[in-house]
Amino acid sequence: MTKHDGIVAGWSRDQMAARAAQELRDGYYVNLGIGIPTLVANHVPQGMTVTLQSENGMLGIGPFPLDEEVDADLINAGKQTISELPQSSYFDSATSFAMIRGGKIDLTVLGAMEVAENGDLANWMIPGKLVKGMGGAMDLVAGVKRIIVVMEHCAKDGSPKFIPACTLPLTGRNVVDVIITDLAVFARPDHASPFRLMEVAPGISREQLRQRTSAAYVE
Amino acid sequence: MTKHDGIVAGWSRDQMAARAAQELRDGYYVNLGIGIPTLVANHVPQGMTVTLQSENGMLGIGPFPLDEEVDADLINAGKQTISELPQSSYFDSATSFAMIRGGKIDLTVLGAMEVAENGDLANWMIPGKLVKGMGGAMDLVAGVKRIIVVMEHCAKDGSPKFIPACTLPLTGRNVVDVIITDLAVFARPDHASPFRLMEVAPGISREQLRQRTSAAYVE
Amino acid sequence: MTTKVYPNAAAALDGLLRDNILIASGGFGICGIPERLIDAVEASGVKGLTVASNNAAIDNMGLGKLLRTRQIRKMISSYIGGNKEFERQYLTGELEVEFTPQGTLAERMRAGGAGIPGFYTKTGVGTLVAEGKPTMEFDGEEYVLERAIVADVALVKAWKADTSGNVVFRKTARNFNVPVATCGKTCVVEVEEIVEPGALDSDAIHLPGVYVHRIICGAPYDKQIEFRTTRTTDVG
Amino acid sequence: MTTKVYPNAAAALDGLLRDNILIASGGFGICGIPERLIDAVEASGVKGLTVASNNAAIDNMGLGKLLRTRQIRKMISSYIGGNKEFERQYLTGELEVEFTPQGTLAERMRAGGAGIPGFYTKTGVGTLVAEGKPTMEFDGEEYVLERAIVADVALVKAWKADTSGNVVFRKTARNFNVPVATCGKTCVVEVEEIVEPGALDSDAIHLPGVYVHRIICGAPYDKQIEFRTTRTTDVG
Repeated sequence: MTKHDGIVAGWSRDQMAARAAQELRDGYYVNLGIGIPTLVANHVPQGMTVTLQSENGMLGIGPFPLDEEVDADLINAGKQTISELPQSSYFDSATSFAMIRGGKIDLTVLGAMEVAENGDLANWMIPGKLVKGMGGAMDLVAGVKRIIVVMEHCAKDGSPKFIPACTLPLTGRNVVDVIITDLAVFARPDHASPFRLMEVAPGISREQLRQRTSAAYVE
Repeated sequence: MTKHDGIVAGWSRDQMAARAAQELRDGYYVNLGIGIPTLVANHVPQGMTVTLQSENGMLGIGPFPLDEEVDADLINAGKQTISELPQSSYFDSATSFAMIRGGKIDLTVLGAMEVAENGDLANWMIPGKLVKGMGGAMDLVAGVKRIIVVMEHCAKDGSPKFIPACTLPLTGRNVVDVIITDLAVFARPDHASPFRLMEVAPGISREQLRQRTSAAYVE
Repeated sequence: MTTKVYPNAAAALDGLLRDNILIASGGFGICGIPERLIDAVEASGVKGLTVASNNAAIDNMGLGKLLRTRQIRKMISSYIGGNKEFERQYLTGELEVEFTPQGTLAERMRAGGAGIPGFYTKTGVGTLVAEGKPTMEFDGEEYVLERAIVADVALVKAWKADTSGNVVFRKTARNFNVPVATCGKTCVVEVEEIVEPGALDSDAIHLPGVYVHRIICGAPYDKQIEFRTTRTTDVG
Repeated sequence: MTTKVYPNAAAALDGLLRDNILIASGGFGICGIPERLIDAVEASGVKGLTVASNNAAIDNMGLGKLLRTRQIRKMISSYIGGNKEFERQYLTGELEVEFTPQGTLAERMRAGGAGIPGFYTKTGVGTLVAEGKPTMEFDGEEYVLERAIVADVALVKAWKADTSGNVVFRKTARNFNVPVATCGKTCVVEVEEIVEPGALDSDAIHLPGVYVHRIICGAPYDKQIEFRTTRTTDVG
């Protein structure tokens, strides 16, 4: 939920995560990025088995540990302490990314700075200003079967983030399948198709959405 | 020990293996081929630690098992039952050859059909006649630091096997460091140098050796 | 979750087998071979198979059976020694064989599972194996480009699996089974024992569940030995 | 055999460190970092280092210390977030950074240890990471050639080692330590406990002894946590 030109409307971070969770299917192996994507784990539908992969070398991420369970050797890719499950397994980083690059992970949810109407994604640096590095994001968007981006619809200065062409260095070229923002959901069936508007958040009109989006999309 | 034009002389298979064992050094990781090379394990000098690698996925090969220890899940690359040692470890074939190709193995001892004076090796097929396949030999000669060939000096028809140029399909190009036959030992310090005659078996004259060798070598 | 555990080999292969597909199979000699699954492939009658496997067991065992029945059109292997029928079919031209050095074969499978379509290796440079393949020089040395293998179906023999698909192997029976498993679009594993999640050490899983789609328990096994070699006394 | 076990980190690095060498270091964040060995690198005073490591721990911990002392000329990393000094030195141009996607970095190290000088990957195609690198098309898709990393010295943190060099890791502290170890011309490992051969399960060795040249016991460890996140109640 963000303030847009004085209008407070749209989905909260948690609602965005819940919407992303609707993309999950039973039996999926899933990698969740840092931030809002991490919250998706809280919204896995009852009765559905989803196995979370952490690119630092774990399958089967459990919930945050109880205080007495905290283990410095057991963290997720966001460096947060986590717990294990009976089905958990550990492996090294080369194996972890062999899995990711090899297409064994069904779905990933990532944050973004910019998404272009052709599916390009930028989320790792602003030249000269902010450089965190791509971490595992470039591997994830190259290898995972389905790429879900969850982001605020507009930047802090109000400028659109779903745009005709990325202005920032890319994380991946033509990789995004679904865009979930606080205002809307866009998706496309394949990487040759344009994005289509799938949902608009309550309290937002299609016209308001168009004003806040510079990318072309099918309505 | 083979019969050459009516002369019985030279080293036995076991003596050849013993000579090959002189190339071992303390702490070496070694891969031994099938046949005479396997016998090298019996000649590791007392007090020297040599760890044997089996390319089907084991480091630390022990001796043949006692009858009651035989385990179908524990074989060497020659498909013989073996035993394990306290320091043994098991791994998959991709890891095993990562080790081999990556230059982690210090020395390998292999059989040969032909060795050329430039270090080429042929030991995997006779077109149209005999085809066993290269198994791991091409990987071993490409990756292991030092390549020792142990072979009869002449073929069954008396023709030389250390020759000017290989006539059979190659296993590796310019790869052999040391040649140990029943009649002599040849070695070279690097892959740009010619082979030099290092030793002649008892009862064999240098002249007799030259007659049975078509390759050029330094005396 | 839909279970990964199937009642038998035929059920586990249901819907996966078609003529002319590429199957990758684990095992080295007759050690760690997916015999139940291979029997089910034989029973299915599929033909024209390409099989990537280091060797083809021995005559009339494991893949040797599929050679006998002529269900295999092409083998991708490093070694045919020890299987007379394999050698015979190759020498008479009845069977196509893509000879691949053992380490290159293992790495091609690993690459197939790791999203790496090709890699450079020194193995085979200057030999028949490199003919027709692109080469590249790195730091003054020549390397040959080898392509990944991605199999339609991977057949694996393991020791134990938990119901989530985590798998462990025993001693040298691990061999090609791991790279084979990873390169399969669908991976079917036969094991000696199926256990509950948590029964296997999470730090010691050889093949994480993500790679394993279907599991059967193939026990009891009567494991054969190709060359039984023993010693009679303790080593001094 | 000459022992692989050394009394301390300085002794284990003796003769290995020189200015301008390439060091590969394990660890992810501050989890599984070879802190004793890094301290010894700091104490040695070597300069102009290139360090391949996923990140550089946090400010003034692990590799963060070597950034502080300006012993590092260049990092090969995927992530500098979380370490202000790392980011500062990069943005001011004091430090060179070869940004490498995390999976590409891990694979470049594995390749370096596996005798594979280069491999193709889809990761980074069409981005800054692929600029200036050869590309090749496989089955209609574009891939970029990535080069192996071979380190002069590999620094590894593990859980236990036996005296023959077999090593095991614990949970997610394994991370980059395995590929790092394999890519080192010399690999030095610090562990929490050194045991006799036979004490570790031969089927569960993460890093076989052939990869490990020198070992120290670095205990006791006071492991730090970057983000301590907990829940208060049992998950229902």
